[in-house]
Amino acid sequence: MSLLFDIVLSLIVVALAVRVIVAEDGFAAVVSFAAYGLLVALAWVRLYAADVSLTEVAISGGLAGMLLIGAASRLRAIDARAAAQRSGRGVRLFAALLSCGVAGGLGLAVLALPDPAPSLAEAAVANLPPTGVGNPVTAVLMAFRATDTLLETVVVVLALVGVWSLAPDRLWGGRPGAREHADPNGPLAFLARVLPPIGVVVAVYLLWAGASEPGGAFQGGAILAATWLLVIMAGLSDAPATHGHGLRWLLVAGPLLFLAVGFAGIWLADAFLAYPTDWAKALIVAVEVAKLLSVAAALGLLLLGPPRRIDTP
Amino acid sequence: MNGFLLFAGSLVLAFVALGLRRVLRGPGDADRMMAVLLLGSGGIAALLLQGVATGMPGVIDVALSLALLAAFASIAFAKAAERAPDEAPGETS
Amino acid sequence: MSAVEVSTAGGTWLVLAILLPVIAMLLAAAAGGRHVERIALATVPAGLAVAIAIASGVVESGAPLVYVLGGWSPPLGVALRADGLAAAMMLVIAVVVAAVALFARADFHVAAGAPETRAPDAFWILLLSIWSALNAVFVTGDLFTGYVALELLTFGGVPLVCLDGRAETLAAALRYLLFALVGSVFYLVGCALLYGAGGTLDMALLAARLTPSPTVVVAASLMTIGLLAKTALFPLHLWLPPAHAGAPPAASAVLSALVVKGSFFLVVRLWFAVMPAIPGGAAAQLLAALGAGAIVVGNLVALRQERLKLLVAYSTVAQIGYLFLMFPLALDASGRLLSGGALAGGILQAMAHATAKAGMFMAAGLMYAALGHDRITGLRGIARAQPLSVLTFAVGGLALMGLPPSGAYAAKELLLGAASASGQWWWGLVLQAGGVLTAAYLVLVLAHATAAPDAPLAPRQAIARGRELAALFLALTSLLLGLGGWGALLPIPGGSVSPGLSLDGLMKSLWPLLGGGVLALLLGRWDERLPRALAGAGLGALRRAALVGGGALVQLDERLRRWPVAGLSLLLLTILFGAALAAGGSP
Amino acid sequence: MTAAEIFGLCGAALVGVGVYGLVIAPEPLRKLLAFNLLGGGIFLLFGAVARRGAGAGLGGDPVPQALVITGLVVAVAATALAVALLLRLFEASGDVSLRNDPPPAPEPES
Amino acid sequence: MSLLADLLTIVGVGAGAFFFLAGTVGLLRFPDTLTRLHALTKADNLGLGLIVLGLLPRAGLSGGLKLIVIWALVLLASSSASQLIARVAHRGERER
Repeated sequence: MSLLFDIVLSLIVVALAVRVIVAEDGFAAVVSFAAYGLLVALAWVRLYAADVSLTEVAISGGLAGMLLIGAASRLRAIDARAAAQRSGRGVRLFAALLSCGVAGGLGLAVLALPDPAPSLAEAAVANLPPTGVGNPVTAVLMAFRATDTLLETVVVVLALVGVWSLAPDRLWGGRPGAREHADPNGPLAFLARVLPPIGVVVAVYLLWAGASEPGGAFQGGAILAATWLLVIMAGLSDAPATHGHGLRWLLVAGPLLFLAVGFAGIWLADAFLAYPTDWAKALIVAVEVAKLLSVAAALGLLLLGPPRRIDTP
Repeated sequence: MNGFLLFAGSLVLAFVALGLRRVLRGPGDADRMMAVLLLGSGGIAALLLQGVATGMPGVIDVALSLALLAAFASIAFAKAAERAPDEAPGETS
Repeated sequence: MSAVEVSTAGGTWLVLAILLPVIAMLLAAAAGGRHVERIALATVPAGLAVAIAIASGVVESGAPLVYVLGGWSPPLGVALRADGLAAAMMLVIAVVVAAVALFARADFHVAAGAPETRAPDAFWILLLSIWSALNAVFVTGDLFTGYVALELLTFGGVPLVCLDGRAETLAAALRYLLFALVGSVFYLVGCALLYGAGGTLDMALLAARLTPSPTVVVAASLMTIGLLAKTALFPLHLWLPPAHAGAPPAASAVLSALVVKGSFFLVVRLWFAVMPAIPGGAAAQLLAALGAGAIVVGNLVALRQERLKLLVAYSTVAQIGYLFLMFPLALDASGRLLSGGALAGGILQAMAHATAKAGMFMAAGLMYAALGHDRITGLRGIARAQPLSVLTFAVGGLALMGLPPSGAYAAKELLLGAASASGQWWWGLVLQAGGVLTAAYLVLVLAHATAAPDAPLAPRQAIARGRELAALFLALTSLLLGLGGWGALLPIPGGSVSPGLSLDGLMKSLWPLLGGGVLALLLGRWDERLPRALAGAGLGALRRAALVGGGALVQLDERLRRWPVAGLSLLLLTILFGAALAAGGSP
Repeated sequence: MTAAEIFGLCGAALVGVGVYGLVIAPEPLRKLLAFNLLGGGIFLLFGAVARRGAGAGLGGDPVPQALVITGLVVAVAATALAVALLLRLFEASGDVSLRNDPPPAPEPES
Repeated sequence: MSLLADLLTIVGVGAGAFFFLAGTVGLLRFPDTLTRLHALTKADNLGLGLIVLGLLPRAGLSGGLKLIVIWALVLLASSSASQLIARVAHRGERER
């Protein structure tokens, strides 16, 4: 029964993916992609990866969906022109053949994976106690492979610097996005008043739950970012000016605190990014809180794009 | 009973997946967005049924996040649609 | 499970090598304004010191430095390891970053009291992030950490391409980003499969655990091709020429000298450290064949360019090809290390290119700044106006060509030795031809630059002497690199390579200049006088024939650089590599 | 057949669809979607590997699951950078075609 | 008691699934955008509500609370989203 469910789900996912590529209409492609993301989140649940499913929903479904839908509407004008440059039938056929070859090879590789599968599940569970957290995925992210997570938060900040650097010179330091003129009585403003408190509660809940159950700073941060964007889109609050010092320190606070805790570990626990056993959970939660705020700010600003206007005094 | 819940979840998912044909047909962008809206609630229903049936931790939280973010795609769509006509290329270059 | 790995003395330097630039970058991003440049410049000597400390640590202990992050040893945790290869690369990268920083001060300086501006802010932050990412690539012992570092490198490199915001550079940056992203995810697939096969992503543990299987073959071919796409090895170089030629000079130097070395180094790690048990004989030949293609097409197309920066960019395409000649020379048919000398030669080549090419891009940028253009046929008189820049270009070119005692000379000797030892004379031939081809564009540029101007040249802009010296310093470093010996860090048979500073050696290496001169005459762009002179000497037909051939190559290059064609090449190569690896597996 | 195999094959198929789109789609935004499909397929491969490694009372190996979370964040950052670049290019030139090579970086007017 | 709870689950979940079917049929069959939108939001709100109702007896106290919050959120989201979509559709028709 459940295998049938998995097979049907996989087929729908692949069919949607094909449609994303072959749809004539660019907007239909983006919408199909959003639907695809939703179903992939279900697939993650079926793979016993609720943490990943949460991330997929929050980041890919929520943020990337908003981003791509916005971009598709703005690029509509040139869509038809670009589509006219479609490759010839021969090229497409050849490409399809090669893609099938690559996919086939990968399929073969999946089926040829060794049995019994090597796994670090036991090692992760065995080493869980000194980290003080109960969720093994959080332990991997914050302790066993904390370096990756640290570098990843830096990647997000760097991507934001990259996006900002696309602004024309005279707009550097200005506010991103268009100024929103929203109808204060419209449905959007209503949502933007009701949802944020709930969004904040859910984000904090996910962060708190992340220590023992699925959840964590990235998932919470993405939800916080989405909530913030809602308030901005409804015109209830303007996007921040990107030269603000408070904003910039907020952006780097998460990675900097992470680094500070990491270096403190050299003295307190004999290794960079090691936690003293008694303090492990408290430190991890503290870093997660700072990361939540930084990630939320960075993701929100990434979606808002480069600065587009300067305040005229 | 759990088997029934899982079955019902599959059924709901299959129904709303059929609705995705609207994405293909359109005709308007609004029709396409609706199909995703329906898929969103259907997905939430399927997740709830899964979560209660299997008791896997976190599944209900996934549904909760999904419910919170369900409206966001539509909001982005509406915003983009109201902005699209008055923005021309070359504006800020 | 293997024995628990422990950190060695001095391992903390490895953490600093990665994180010092990260801390600086975060502080700079937060502080903004004038502080950005100051923080970056303060980080340079510190980072240089860390690189020296690591190199001396490796030399002293005679073994890799190891740091186990968080005390969690692999397979669960991540270990940093710096062997001689990593230490040597880090040293050279630090030197290049230092010179680029000195050079870039003029372009990206924020005066006291001036408001914060876009390009300087972005440039220094991106430079720091690239430095950190490269060090992470060099010292990581973990494939996935390598992936995150590669992405850091990409996100640092792409905005550099379009720092000046013109539409053409934006398009170049977008192509670069999309192609680089494809490269990263191909690498990531391999990570997933190797974890499935070996239960860890630690390079050393994987090397012990992996056995030839379809999973490993597919993973290896996808990862290799993904990294090749990021390195821009021919024919996957569609993004490189416009991206490297369009960026500001300091950025071009960083992109060309540094950024492509990151993915190259991961290929080296993958083939030499992760898959020693995977028979890659045929695949290694294929890699080197692509390299040979890069050398021929890159160099000859470089000769046909109208603009100096594009010429230098195409010469990078060719130089990337050289880096891949070492694979069949260093590996035996069963995929194990056959010749440490060839491996050392490949790494030395990368170091030589990093220094020389950064210097050449900076020199080209200075000529551009003085002339207001960089048309090669319009370079007359620049040697008189800016002798140091032209000298830098010449020294860099000679160093790349393999004049003793340059790093490229040492690399060539090592590779030639390995080629004759393993009886693969054809790669020796390619190496020799490469020297001639490199000489050709050098002669072309120098002939134009040293020609007497029709009217005295009035530079549009005074060039600070310090900038010229920074560029010259890098070119000279490349030229003198062979004196370093390097036996303490690189696996050179006999301990060190002779610098080749005999009259005989010098004479021998001047032959390519002659051949290059002929090629430049036949294929280069000249104003009207030369073709007429050639026709007078009865060589007009020869030049016409050469031009037809050159034109065909330019056409070929243009075709290959179109998106669908490059994409198809990517897929085709993936399948070919898979087939070659699979064929190697079944005796 | 197991769930891990099914979703692993699904991931492989998504990779195939993604690379096809990347090669063929003329619109850059579509290429970006294709890149995301490709990435999604790879993450599912990780998921399949994780599910195969279930043990110690866990439904899946937590290490590859954590890697996917890292990968998803990196992918969304990449997507945001690409979209920003795309929109900026659109504003600057009114066209975003990447099919033919633009004449590389002509000189700015002097 | 448990029989009663099971019965509630079966009826609630079954009816909920039916309403999802109805919503899909409406989305595919109804003639124009606005009627489709109406049919759809009614059906999926009701469908999800009935499923939540059916699951309540099996979810425990805090779980049940979460279920109700989820339903409320979906109600809120879908009503606002459908209003927004309706505006776009309306404007699109005027322009045509």
